[in-house]
Amino acid sequence: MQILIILLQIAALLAIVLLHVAYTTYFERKIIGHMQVRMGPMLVGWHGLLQPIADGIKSFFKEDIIPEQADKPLFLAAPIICLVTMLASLAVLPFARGWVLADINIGLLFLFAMSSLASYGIILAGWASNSKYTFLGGMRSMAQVISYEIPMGLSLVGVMMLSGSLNLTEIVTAQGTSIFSIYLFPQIIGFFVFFIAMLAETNRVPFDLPEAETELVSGYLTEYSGMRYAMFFMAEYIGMMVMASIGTVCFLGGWNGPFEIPFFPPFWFILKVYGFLFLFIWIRATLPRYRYDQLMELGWKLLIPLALLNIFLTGLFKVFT
Amino acid sequence: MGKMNNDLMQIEDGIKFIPGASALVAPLNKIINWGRAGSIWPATFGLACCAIEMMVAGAATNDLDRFGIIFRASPRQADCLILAGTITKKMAPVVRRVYDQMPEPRYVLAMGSCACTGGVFDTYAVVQGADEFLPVDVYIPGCPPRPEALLEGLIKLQEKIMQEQGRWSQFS
Amino acid sequence: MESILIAEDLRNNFPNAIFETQIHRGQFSSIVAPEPIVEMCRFLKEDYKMNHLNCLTGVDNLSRKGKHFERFEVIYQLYSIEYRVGLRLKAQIKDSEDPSIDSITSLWTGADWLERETFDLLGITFNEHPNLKRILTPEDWEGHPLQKTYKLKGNTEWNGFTKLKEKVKQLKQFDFYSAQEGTHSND
Amino acid sequence: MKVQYKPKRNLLGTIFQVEILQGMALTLRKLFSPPITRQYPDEKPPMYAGFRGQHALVRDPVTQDSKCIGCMRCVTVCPSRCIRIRCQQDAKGKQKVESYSIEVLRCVFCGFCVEVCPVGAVTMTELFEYASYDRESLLFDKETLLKNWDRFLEESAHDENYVNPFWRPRGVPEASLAASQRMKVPADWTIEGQFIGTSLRQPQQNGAITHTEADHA
Amino acid sequence: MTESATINVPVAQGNEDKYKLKMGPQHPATHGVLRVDLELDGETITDCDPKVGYLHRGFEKLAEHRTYAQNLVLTDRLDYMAAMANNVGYCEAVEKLLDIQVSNRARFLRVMVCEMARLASHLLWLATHALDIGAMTVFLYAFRERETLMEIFAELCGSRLTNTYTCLGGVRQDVTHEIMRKLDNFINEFPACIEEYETLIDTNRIWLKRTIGVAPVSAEMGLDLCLTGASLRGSGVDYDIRKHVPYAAYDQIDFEVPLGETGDTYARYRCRMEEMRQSNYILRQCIEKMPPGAIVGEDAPDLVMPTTPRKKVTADTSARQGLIKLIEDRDVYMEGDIYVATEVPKGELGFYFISDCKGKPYRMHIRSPSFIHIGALETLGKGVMVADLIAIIGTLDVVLGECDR
Repeated sequence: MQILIILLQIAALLAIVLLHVAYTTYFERKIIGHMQVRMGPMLVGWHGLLQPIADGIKSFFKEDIIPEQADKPLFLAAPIICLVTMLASLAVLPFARGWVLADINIGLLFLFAMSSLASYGIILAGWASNSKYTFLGGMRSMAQVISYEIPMGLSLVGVMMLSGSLNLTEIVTAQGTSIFSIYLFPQIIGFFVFFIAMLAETNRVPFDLPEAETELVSGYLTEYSGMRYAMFFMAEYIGMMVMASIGTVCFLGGWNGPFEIPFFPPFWFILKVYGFLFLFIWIRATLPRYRYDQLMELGWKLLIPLALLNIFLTGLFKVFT
Repeated sequence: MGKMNNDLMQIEDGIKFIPGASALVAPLNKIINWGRAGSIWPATFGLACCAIEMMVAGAATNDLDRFGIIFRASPRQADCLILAGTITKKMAPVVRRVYDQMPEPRYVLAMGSCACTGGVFDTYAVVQGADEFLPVDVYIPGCPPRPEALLEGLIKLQEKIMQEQGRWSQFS
Repeated sequence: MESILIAEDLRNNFPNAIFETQIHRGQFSSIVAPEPIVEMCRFLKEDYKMNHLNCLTGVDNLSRKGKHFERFEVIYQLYSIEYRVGLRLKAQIKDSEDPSIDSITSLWTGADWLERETFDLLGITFNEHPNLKRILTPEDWEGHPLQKTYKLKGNTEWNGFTKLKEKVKQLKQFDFYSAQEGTHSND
Repeated sequence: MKVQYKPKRNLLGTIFQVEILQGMALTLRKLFSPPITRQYPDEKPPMYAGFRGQHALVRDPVTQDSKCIGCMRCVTVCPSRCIRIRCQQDAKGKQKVESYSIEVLRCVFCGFCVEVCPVGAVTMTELFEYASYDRESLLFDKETLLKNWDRFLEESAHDENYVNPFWRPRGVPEASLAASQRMKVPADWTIEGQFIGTSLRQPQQNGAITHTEADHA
Repeated sequence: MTESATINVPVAQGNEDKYKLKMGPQHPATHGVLRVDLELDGETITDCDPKVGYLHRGFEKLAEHRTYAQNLVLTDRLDYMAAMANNVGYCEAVEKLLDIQVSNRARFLRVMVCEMARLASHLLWLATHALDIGAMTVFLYAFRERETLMEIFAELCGSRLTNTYTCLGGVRQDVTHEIMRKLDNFINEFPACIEEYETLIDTNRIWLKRTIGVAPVSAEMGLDLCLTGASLRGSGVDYDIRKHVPYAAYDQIDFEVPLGETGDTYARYRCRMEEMRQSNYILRQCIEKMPPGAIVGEDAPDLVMPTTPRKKVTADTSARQGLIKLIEDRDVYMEGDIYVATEVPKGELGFYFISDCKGKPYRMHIRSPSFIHIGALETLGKGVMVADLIAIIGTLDVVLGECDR
C-alpha cells in the first residue's frame, strides 16, 4: 500500500514536472520573443498555447535516425541517462514542508551526484555519435562540468556551515533565523558564485558552449533526431528547474514567504523557481557567449578563489557569533 | 500479425484495407498532421540572396516563431529544407546530403527563381532547378520573394501536411 | 606624381619588356612581357609605393585583335595609397600547352587567391605559387570556363553532378511515398 | 578620424557589472514595449505602386484583350530570357499577338520588360502570394496574365487609371517622354513637383515649394 | 603528432593529437556556403583552409553573353546585402567605359541609396556578427531598423533586396516626398538605435573579451593581404575610395573616414559602428542638398541596347516605338579597357571591363572584396580557437555571393 502511494506520488510529480517543462519552453519562446520586440508562438492554439504539445507530437512521430558509424548502445543510452538522472534528482526536492518524496539526510550531495551523472549522458552522447561536432561538444561539456562542479560545491559549503545540515528541508528551516529568513545576504558571495556556476552547469547562455549553435552546429545534440532529441531537451529544462530549486532552497528560503498561502504551501517555492527561470531566459536574451578558454579561466581563476573566500568569511562569522 | 493479414480486404487492385481501422486512424492522422503542421522546423541553410529574406522572415517584423517555426542548425532535427538561393553544381551534392540526413517526414521548399529553375543563371555552374535531384513540395516565385511570400509558401506547406494520410515514418 | 611619369620610369628601367603604354579614359596601362613581371611589380611597390594590389585577373584574347596581344593576358592593377595614382600592367602570355607566368605571391600574400582564381577560370599557370589548385569550380572540373572556347552552358557535364543524379535515382526507392506506391500500386 | 572608444570601466563598475545590468535593463524594457510584428496572414504588408510582383498583361477596357503589339522589346531586354511571344500577320498585314507567355520561375523581377514596353501592355502587379505545388502552374500564358490583371484590380485599391511608375518613370522631363508615356500622374512624379533638398528651397518662388512645405507639415 | 602539446606523452601511430574538422558549407555561422577545412589541436586551429566556390554561378561568363544594360541585374546578386551599392559601382564603371554623362540629381540619388545600402549592410553585419558571438537580441534589433530601409527601397524602386535601381546614365525612379519624409524620420531615430546596440554589446565584458586582441591585423599585414574597406581601416590605413577617387556626388559631400588603431576585431567593429553614424550624416546632407533636375542624363542609352556597333535605326521605326534613343556612331563602343572601383560596404568593389566595339562586354572581371577577405582568413585563422574563427569570419564581413560570383 505504502509503495502504491509512493508510486502514485512519483507519477503525479513526473506528470506535473513534465508539463511544466513543456510550458517552460513556451514561456521561454514568448519572453525572448517579446524582449526581441516580436511575438513568439501565436498561431498554434490561442496565443500559441498548444505549441509545446504540437512540438511533442511532431517529435514523437519523427523518424529515429541512428547513424551507421555510431556506437549504438551508448547512443541509445545517452539521452536516457540524462533524463533519468535529472528526474531522479527531483525526488529530494522539498516543495513545501513535508512535500518531498525522499527526505534524505544527504539531499544536497545527492543532487550534486545526479547533476554530475547527467553530464555523463552528454559526454556519452558526444562520443557515441561519432561526429566531430558532437565530440567537441561533449569535450567542452566535460571540461565545463568538471570546472564548475567545484565552485558550485564550494559555494554551497557556506550554506551548509550556516545551517549545519545537508538535508534540504533542514536548510530551509534553518534559514528562518536569518535576515528576511533567507541566506541571500549573509551568503552574497556564495550566491554570486553559485549563480554563475548554475548557468554553466545547465549549459545556458553565456556558457552554452557545448551546444553553441553558431560554432558547433548543435554541439553534442547534432546527431540526435526526433524523440531522443526531445529527451535531451527535456533533461536540459528539468536540469534548469532542479538548479533553480537548489538556488531557491539554499539561498532564497525555499517555501518560506512573507505570508502563508492556504491550501497550496509550495506557492512561494514555485514562484521563486520561476523567478530563477525568468532570470535564465532574461540572461539568454541579453548576453553574448564566452570562449572556451575564457570560461575555464573564469571558473578556476575567479570563482574558486571567491568560493574559498566565502568559506573563510563564513567560518569567521560562525566563530564570532 | 498473420491473422491480421487475413482480415485485409482488397478493395482495389493493390490497395488493401483493414475493416474498422479508419475510425481509429483518421483522428490519429489528424492529430499527427496538426502537430507536424504546427511545428515545422526548417534547417538553417542559406544559399544566397533569398537567405537574407529568409532571415528577415525569422526576424521581428514577420516572426516565423508565430507559426511555431524555429530554425534548427542540425539537419537531424529539421523537418523542412528551405532552399533559399542558387544551387550550383558544386553545392548540389551537399544539398542532397543535407536532405538525406533529415529524418522522415521531410519537406522541401524551393524559394526564389534560382532554386526553382536556375533563374537568370543559365550557365555551366548552376543546377537548372532543385527538382533535378530533390522532391520539391512548394515552389515560391520571386527573386527574391518577399518574406511574406515565404510565409505564404509555408502556409501552403502546412495545408499540404494537413492533407496527408498515414505518413507515420517508422511506426507505419 | 603622375601615372604617366611612373609608366615612363618603368619603361626606362625595363626597356625591353614594355611594348606599349596606353591611355584610355584617363587610365594608364602598360603592355608588358611576362618574364620580368615580379621585378616590375617589386619596382613599382618599392620605388613608387604602389602597395595596394587592386585587381589581378586574366583575359583570353582569342577573338580580340591588337598589335601586341597574345592569346592570354594577365592584368595587374596597382594603386599607391600614398600618392593616389594607379597603373595597370598587362602581361601578354603566348598560347601554348601550358601558358604560365611567375607568381607575385612573394610580394602580396593576397595575390594568392586571385592567381588561383585566374588559373581556375582561364588555365594560366603561375610558377612558384604555393598552392595552385582550382578554387571556384570543383577540383575535378573539366575545362576553364572563361576561355572563349568554353560554352556558356559548359562543354561537358561535371562528373560529380551526373553521379549525384544516379544516386538520386537509386535513393528514390527508399523514399517514403515512392516506397509506398511501390507496394500499393502497380506502376 | 580616429574611432571613439567608450571610457574604460572603473572598479566599482566591474564589481557591480554595471554594463551587463544596463543591457539587461534594456531587454527588460523591451519586454513591456509593444512588438513590431506584423501578423502576416491577417495583416498584409504595405504595398507601393510599382512593386515588382506578379506579372500581368493589362486588359484593354475597350477590346477586353491585351494591349500588346508584339514589338519584341521585352523579349530582347529580358536578362533571363523568360518571355516568349509568337506573332502572326493577319490578312491586312497587321501584326497580331498569338501567344504571350512568361516563365515566372525564371524571371528575375528586374522590371525591364515593363520599362521598355512602348504601350504599357505588360506590368508587374503588387501581388506576391502565388506559391504553387508544381512548376507547370507558374508558367503564365496570355490568359493567366490577363486574369492576373483582373485579380490585381480586384485586390488592390487601384482602378482603371492605374499608372505603373515603370511605364512613366518619376522625375523624367515631360519633353523626353514618348506620346504614349504622357499619362496623368501625381504631382511629385513630375519634374516640377519633385523633391528638392531643404537647403535649396528658399530661393525658388514657384508652386513647387508651397506644395513641398505642405507635404512636410 | 610532432608537436604534441605541453605533456610529451608518446603517441601511438594513428592516434595523433590533431584532427580535421570540415566546417561548412552547411553551417550556421559561415554566412552562406563557405567551407573551412580546419586542422585542430584540441580547440586550437593549427591549419585553416577556406574553400569557396559553392556559389560560383559563372557571372563573368554570363556577362559576356548579355548587354551592358542587362548585366545590371547580375550585380544585384553579387553582394545581396547592399545591392544598391553594387548597382552604383557597376553603372559608374560602365558609364566611364562608354562615356555616358550622369545628371547631378542622379549623382545625389546614387549617394543616397549607396549610404542606405551601407547602413543596411552594416546592420546585417552587426546582426550576424553578434549572433555568431552569441548575442542574439542584437540580431533582432538590427533587423528592425533594416526593415525600415528595405521598405523605403521597396517604395523607391519596387524591390526590397535586388533593387536594380540605377541605370546607365542615371537612376530609374525619382524619390517622392513620402519616401524622403520616411527617410528623414529614419535618420532622426537611427542614432538612438545605434545607442541601443551599443548598450547591449559595446562595453559588455564578454563582448570585449571575445573581440579585443582577436586576429589583430597591422597596417602592413592588411596591405599585404590586399584587405580593403573597414577591415583595412580598422588597422589605421586611410584608404576610402569615396575620398580617394570620388565617384557619384561624394566630392560634394562632407564626411569623415573612421580609422581604428589596433586592427583587431574590436577595432573593426568600432570602425563599422562609426561608419554607420557617418552614413547617417551623409543621408542628412543628401536630404538637404538634393538638387532639382532630371534623373537620367541627356545621352543615356536605351535599355534595349544594340549589340552590334553602328547599327542605324531609321527614323520611322523609332517614331513607331517612340522610345529608342540611339547610341549610334558615338565612341561608346570604342575599344579599350577600364578598371573602376567603388567603396561598397564590404570594401573595394572593382569592375574591370574590356570593350571590343560591341554592346556586350568582351570581359568583365569583378574584384570582389569578400573573395580577398576570405583569402585572408587562411592567414588570420591560424593559431586561434574555433570560437575565434567564427568571430573572424563575422568581422571580415564576407558575403559568399560576391566572393564566388
